[in-house]
Amino acid sequence: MTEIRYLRAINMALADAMAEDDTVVVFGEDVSEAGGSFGASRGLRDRFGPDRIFDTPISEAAIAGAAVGVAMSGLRPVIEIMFMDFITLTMDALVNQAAKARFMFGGQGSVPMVLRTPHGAGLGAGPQHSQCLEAWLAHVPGLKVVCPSDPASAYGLLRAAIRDPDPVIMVENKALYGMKAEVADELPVLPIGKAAILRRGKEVTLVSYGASVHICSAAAAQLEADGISAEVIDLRSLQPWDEATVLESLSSTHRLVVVHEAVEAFGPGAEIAARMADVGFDELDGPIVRVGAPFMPVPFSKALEGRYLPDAAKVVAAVRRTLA
Amino acid sequence: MTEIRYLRAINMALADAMAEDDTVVVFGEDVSEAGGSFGASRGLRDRFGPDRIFDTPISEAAIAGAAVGVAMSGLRPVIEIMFMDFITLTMDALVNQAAKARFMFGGQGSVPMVLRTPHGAGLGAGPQHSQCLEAWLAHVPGLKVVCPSDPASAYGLLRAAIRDPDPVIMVENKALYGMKAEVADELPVLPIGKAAILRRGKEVTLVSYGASVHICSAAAAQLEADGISAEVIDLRSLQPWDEATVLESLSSTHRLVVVHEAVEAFGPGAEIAARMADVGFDELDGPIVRVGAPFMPVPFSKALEGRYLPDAAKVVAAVRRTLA
Amino acid sequence: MSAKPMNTSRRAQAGKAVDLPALYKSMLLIRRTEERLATLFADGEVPGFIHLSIGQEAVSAGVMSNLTKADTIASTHRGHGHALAKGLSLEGFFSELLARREGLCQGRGGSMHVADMSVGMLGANGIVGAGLSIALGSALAHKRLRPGTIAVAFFGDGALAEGLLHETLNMAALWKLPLLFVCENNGWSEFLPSEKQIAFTLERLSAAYAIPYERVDGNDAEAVALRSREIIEAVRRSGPAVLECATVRVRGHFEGDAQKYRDRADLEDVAKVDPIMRCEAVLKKTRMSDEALQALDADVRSAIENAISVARAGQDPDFERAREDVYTPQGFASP
Amino acid sequence: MSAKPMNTSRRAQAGKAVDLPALYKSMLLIRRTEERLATLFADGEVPGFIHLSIGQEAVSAGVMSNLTKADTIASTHRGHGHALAKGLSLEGFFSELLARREGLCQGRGGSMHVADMSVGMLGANGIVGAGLSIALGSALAHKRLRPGTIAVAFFGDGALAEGLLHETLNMAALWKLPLLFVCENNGWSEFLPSEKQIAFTLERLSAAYAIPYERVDGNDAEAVALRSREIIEAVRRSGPAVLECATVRVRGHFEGDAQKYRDRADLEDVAKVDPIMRCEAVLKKTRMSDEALQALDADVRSAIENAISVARAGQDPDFERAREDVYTPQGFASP
Ligand SMILES: Cc1ncc(C[n+]2csc(CCOP(=O)(O)OP(=O)(O)O)c2C)c(N)n1
Ligand SMILES: Cc1ncc(C[n+]2csc(CCOP(=O)(O)OP(=O)(O)O)c2C)c(N)n1
Ligand SMILES: [Mg+2]
Ligand SMILES: [Mg+2]
Repeated sequence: MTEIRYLRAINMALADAMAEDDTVVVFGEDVSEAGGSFGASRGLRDRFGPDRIFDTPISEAAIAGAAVGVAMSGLRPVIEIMFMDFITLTMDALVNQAAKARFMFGGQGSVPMVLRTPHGAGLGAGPQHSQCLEAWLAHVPGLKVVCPSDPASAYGLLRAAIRDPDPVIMVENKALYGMKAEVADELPVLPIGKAAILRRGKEVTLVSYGASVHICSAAAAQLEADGISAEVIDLRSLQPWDEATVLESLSSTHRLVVVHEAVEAFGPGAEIAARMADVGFDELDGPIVRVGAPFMPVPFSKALEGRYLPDAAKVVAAVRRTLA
Repeated sequence: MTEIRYLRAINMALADAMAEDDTVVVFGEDVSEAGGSFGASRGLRDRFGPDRIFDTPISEAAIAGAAVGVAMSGLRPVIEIMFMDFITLTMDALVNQAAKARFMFGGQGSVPMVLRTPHGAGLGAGPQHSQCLEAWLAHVPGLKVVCPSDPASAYGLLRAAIRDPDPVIMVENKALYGMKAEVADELPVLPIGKAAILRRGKEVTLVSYGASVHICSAAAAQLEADGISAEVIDLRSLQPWDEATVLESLSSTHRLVVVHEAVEAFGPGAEIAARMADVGFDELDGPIVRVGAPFMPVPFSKALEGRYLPDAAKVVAAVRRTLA
Repeated sequence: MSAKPMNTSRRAQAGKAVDLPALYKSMLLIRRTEERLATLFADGEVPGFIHLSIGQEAVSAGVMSNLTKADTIASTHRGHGHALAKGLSLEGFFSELLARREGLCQGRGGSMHVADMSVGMLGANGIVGAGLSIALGSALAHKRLRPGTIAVAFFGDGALAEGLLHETLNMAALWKLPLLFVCENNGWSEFLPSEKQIAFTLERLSAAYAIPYERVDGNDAEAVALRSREIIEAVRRSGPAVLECATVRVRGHFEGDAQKYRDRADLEDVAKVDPIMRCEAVLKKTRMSDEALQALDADVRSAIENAISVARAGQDPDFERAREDVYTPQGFASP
Repeated sequence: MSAKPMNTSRRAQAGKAVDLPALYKSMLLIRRTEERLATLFADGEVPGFIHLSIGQEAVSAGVMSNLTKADTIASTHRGHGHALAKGLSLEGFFSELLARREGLCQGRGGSMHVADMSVGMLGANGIVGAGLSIALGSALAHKRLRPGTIAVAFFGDGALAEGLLHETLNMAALWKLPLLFVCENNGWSEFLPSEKQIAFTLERLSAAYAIPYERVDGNDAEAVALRSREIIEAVRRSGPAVLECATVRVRGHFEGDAQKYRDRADLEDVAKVDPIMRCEAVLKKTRMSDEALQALDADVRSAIENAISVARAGQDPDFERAREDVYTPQGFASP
């Protein structure tokens, strides 16, 4: 066992993928000489050279569009979009090109590209540098979306994303970059679409992904002190998401709370709740409660941001509501 | 009463809004000389002149971005994006600029812009000219989204959208453009956020919007023949949507089916279902069933497209499932 | 071949003569295919909407005469000519446009999405300008994996207004990518002359990035073939170039467009610059007999009719198969 | 004023002398404000991240000296200078950066979103390039509603790579909009010199659209003021223009950036071109006494300290109010 940070796990995954497969190339703004604006690709240029990892101009639309062409022509690009807020500029390449190419060309090939991007608030970065927009991508047939919650899953999912033959978006909560955790010496590649049960519990299932997983764990600990036993599921992947695991858990707890940092309305949790209100309806003994961001842009002020973000108290309140 | 087509209702709304308020300007690709690629703005150039309605280059990002600046500087722009699939190119202007301006500038002003765009399949237009992407926009605090189902609501909602001080996206199902209906001689402006109950029923509530409303009505007629009484709600607005009306209906029918043409997974119906699985949980006597497009790009072949699209049979099956 | 002395000298420069009969045949295949598509469309056999490139065949034939299979192209909504000249199977093509399971895209894409990765045709595209960055990426991959191979981005004069053009020109120049930008300037962008939309010239725009630029008569197949040959050789060696082909859109923006917005005179003039008639005149003067030309036409027509028969005999695509094929079957790479 | 003969002759052309003391004061206000922000940031009083424009003040002061309140500007992530020179209230500004309810944006936007519609400042912007099309739209509205009024789009050299630049240059040229493009070329785009990102020159790019282009020493406030005066007059009359201001980013990309990627020599040179020191030298030579200069500095400093005190005394924003203010209170226009 060794202790590593989330950001370091991403760095290792990139390095290991590049070492394993020399068709893997990395590009984006400031990823090469500077090693990434958050430092995810530090050292890779020295090790793999500027042909394998290179800096681009500030041209997000063309970066993503180029990744599609690169992937169609024999390389496996990993691109970085500096803040998830900027995927607004890449939507055409992702949605109309990458996501549809395999299907609309009759299965002639695929687009093995990865787009990494950080989401999430908490740093006072304001309305255009904090958004969680993964619901958009999960709604698009042809894309896969993963969102790791800790160093081991960051490593394992990024490796899987790079090996995957289809376009994968990996969303990283920037508040997690500094998170440290003990990990195995040999980190496994993790399957896309498989959730992890972080904590067993009997009375309520807490489903979340990314940074919100830790909020759920904290809430579960608080609830335990009050004699309420909560199961915590880390989805890890949003598209596809692990419906079977959630349903199985619901079948034993009969209560469901879905938690994420994205805006609640029309957010990713709506799908999970809606699915369980259908296929899991007979198991439900209480309302499905969602905890997500309120319907407002991410505010700059810490005082507002603190109220804006989901936290353990909100999750506890949601649990109490569904148990009431 | 007169009979008009959906497209003509839009044309009338544009004309009446331009006549009422000379700060209303219309721009977009082929909207002026050609009168719109579907003909929505026919005749407006002759009547209002090229200063009020003008053609733009194929520059969707700048069209939407310009609309934000235009709206901040005293005019009320109505822009057209030729197919909803192309809003991929306008997302930054919509999401990071228009939607947030009022909030992030501390309520100093607002961005009274309207974006009109057609969605929907059925014309064999293929994967990049048929998508229903309204779920993305409904997830964005600061935007409003309307989606009229008939000539009267097309007129009434577009008038409301143009008068609205905040950015509104009006999504028009292109399969409806030719639809004719009797309307009042004086067409009213309709409130954004208010649903219409199209048919009263007792055993199940069918919620939808846009073209799918007609599928629900057809399904309700079929169900009636089988002795099942369905209530049909036309949401008209997706953001905000009329939660109170849906909840009230659910409180009398106790069963809910949500129908739309957008992809089911992470689609707009997920929010409606999720909300009702929370605030309406105690009213539910059966699973909430959604009928939406399957998780695949819109296929070109009519044989595939026919299977792809929601239809009355699927709605009937969904109703039977929730009543089972 | 050509009566024009300029071309003769250029041909001399380029070293090798242009295979004019081959160009002619390539153009004829596109023309006859699209003429048939027009009738099939009118008869309701082709669903969706289609954009014909009648009148613009010389660009496809000329440019593609200098590409190999390894070279890639990214095309547009008006992509039939690009596709056929790049070597797509005619049966696969018609089967696709008739929405058959046997189509190149299994009936899922149609006219606006015909593609054949095996011949380097990365797809027609329904999004104006989108092919530019796909070609950019393809050129990037070529540079790393297959030096000497190039990518070609086709785009219309309307697409000149898209921001992606600027981004890709900049990146292509910055990285000296083997990327040829081919603008098919037919003067129209849907229903509006593009001069009402474009305030710059592509020549001056290219100059900004110091990307070599050439303009060629896009209705002269031989000229396109010759000029693009030199340019493509340079692109293979040293980086991007822009080729602007002046051409003419004969039919409406899409089939069914009555072109009421267009001067009758403009439309009548069109016949005069027809690339196929021009080429035929040269061929007649120099080497091909009327019989040979007729035989060629007959060949082309029968290949097309054959392809149409095959397409008509094809089946509707299978829904479940389509639904499963959104992702690569093997799915994720599990550990 | 300036020792440079070129400027003298230009001043003569322009007809009216530049108010150098006013320019100086405007620059000093920006400089001292940002110096204080740097310490406040280091002390943890300013949340989020901030991008300082120290070294670039002459651009803001010079351009804004020729604008009226009705003229609008769209700014960037590095927008403090633009904001202050355009006339934002200092108290409102500091209150915003300290995330107070009393801030110009009620503490919801912060450094990257300072705005004041009442003085035509349409907002700093966190999205590189986004201000370009907002300014385009504003210019369009001016042309219809307020002839003679202009919009100015500020953008950095890194933003040159965004496609939006091309789209807005084209539309501005096409419609002859009263839009001035001001590129603040500080040589850097985050941690990479922009010459590694930009393969073109803005001069040649502007030429493509036939948009008048001028380059000016962006660290010479008088030169910026004089050149932009003429240009702005032309923009008011006849349409878009591009002004490129060569300048220097003294501090890191954001506060906290140690600039390890940057040559020490480069950083040391910076002092030599400091716009404020240059302006001060001229002022000293011509008309202002040391005492007057010191008094000015003291004034500016005390205004800033006062604004900081006000900001510090401010309150946290109210959450419920913020949440309600996503939409305009009156809501939809009901019938
Ligand atoms: C991004 C985008 N915007 C608009 C359209 C609609 N559209 C299709 S073709 C076309 C005109 C294109 O003109 P040009 O590039 O000159 O090609 P041409 O049709 O002349 O071959 C437009 C506006 C589109 N398909 N994609
Ligand atoms: C669309 C977008 N892409 C990337 C970024 C991240 N970013 C912020 S500033 C910057 C560099 C901008 O350089 P330049 O335009 O020269 O402005 P300067 O910082 O030099 O003032 C980058 C890449 C962003 N904010 N928006
Ligand atoms: Mg054209
Ligand atoms: Mg810069």
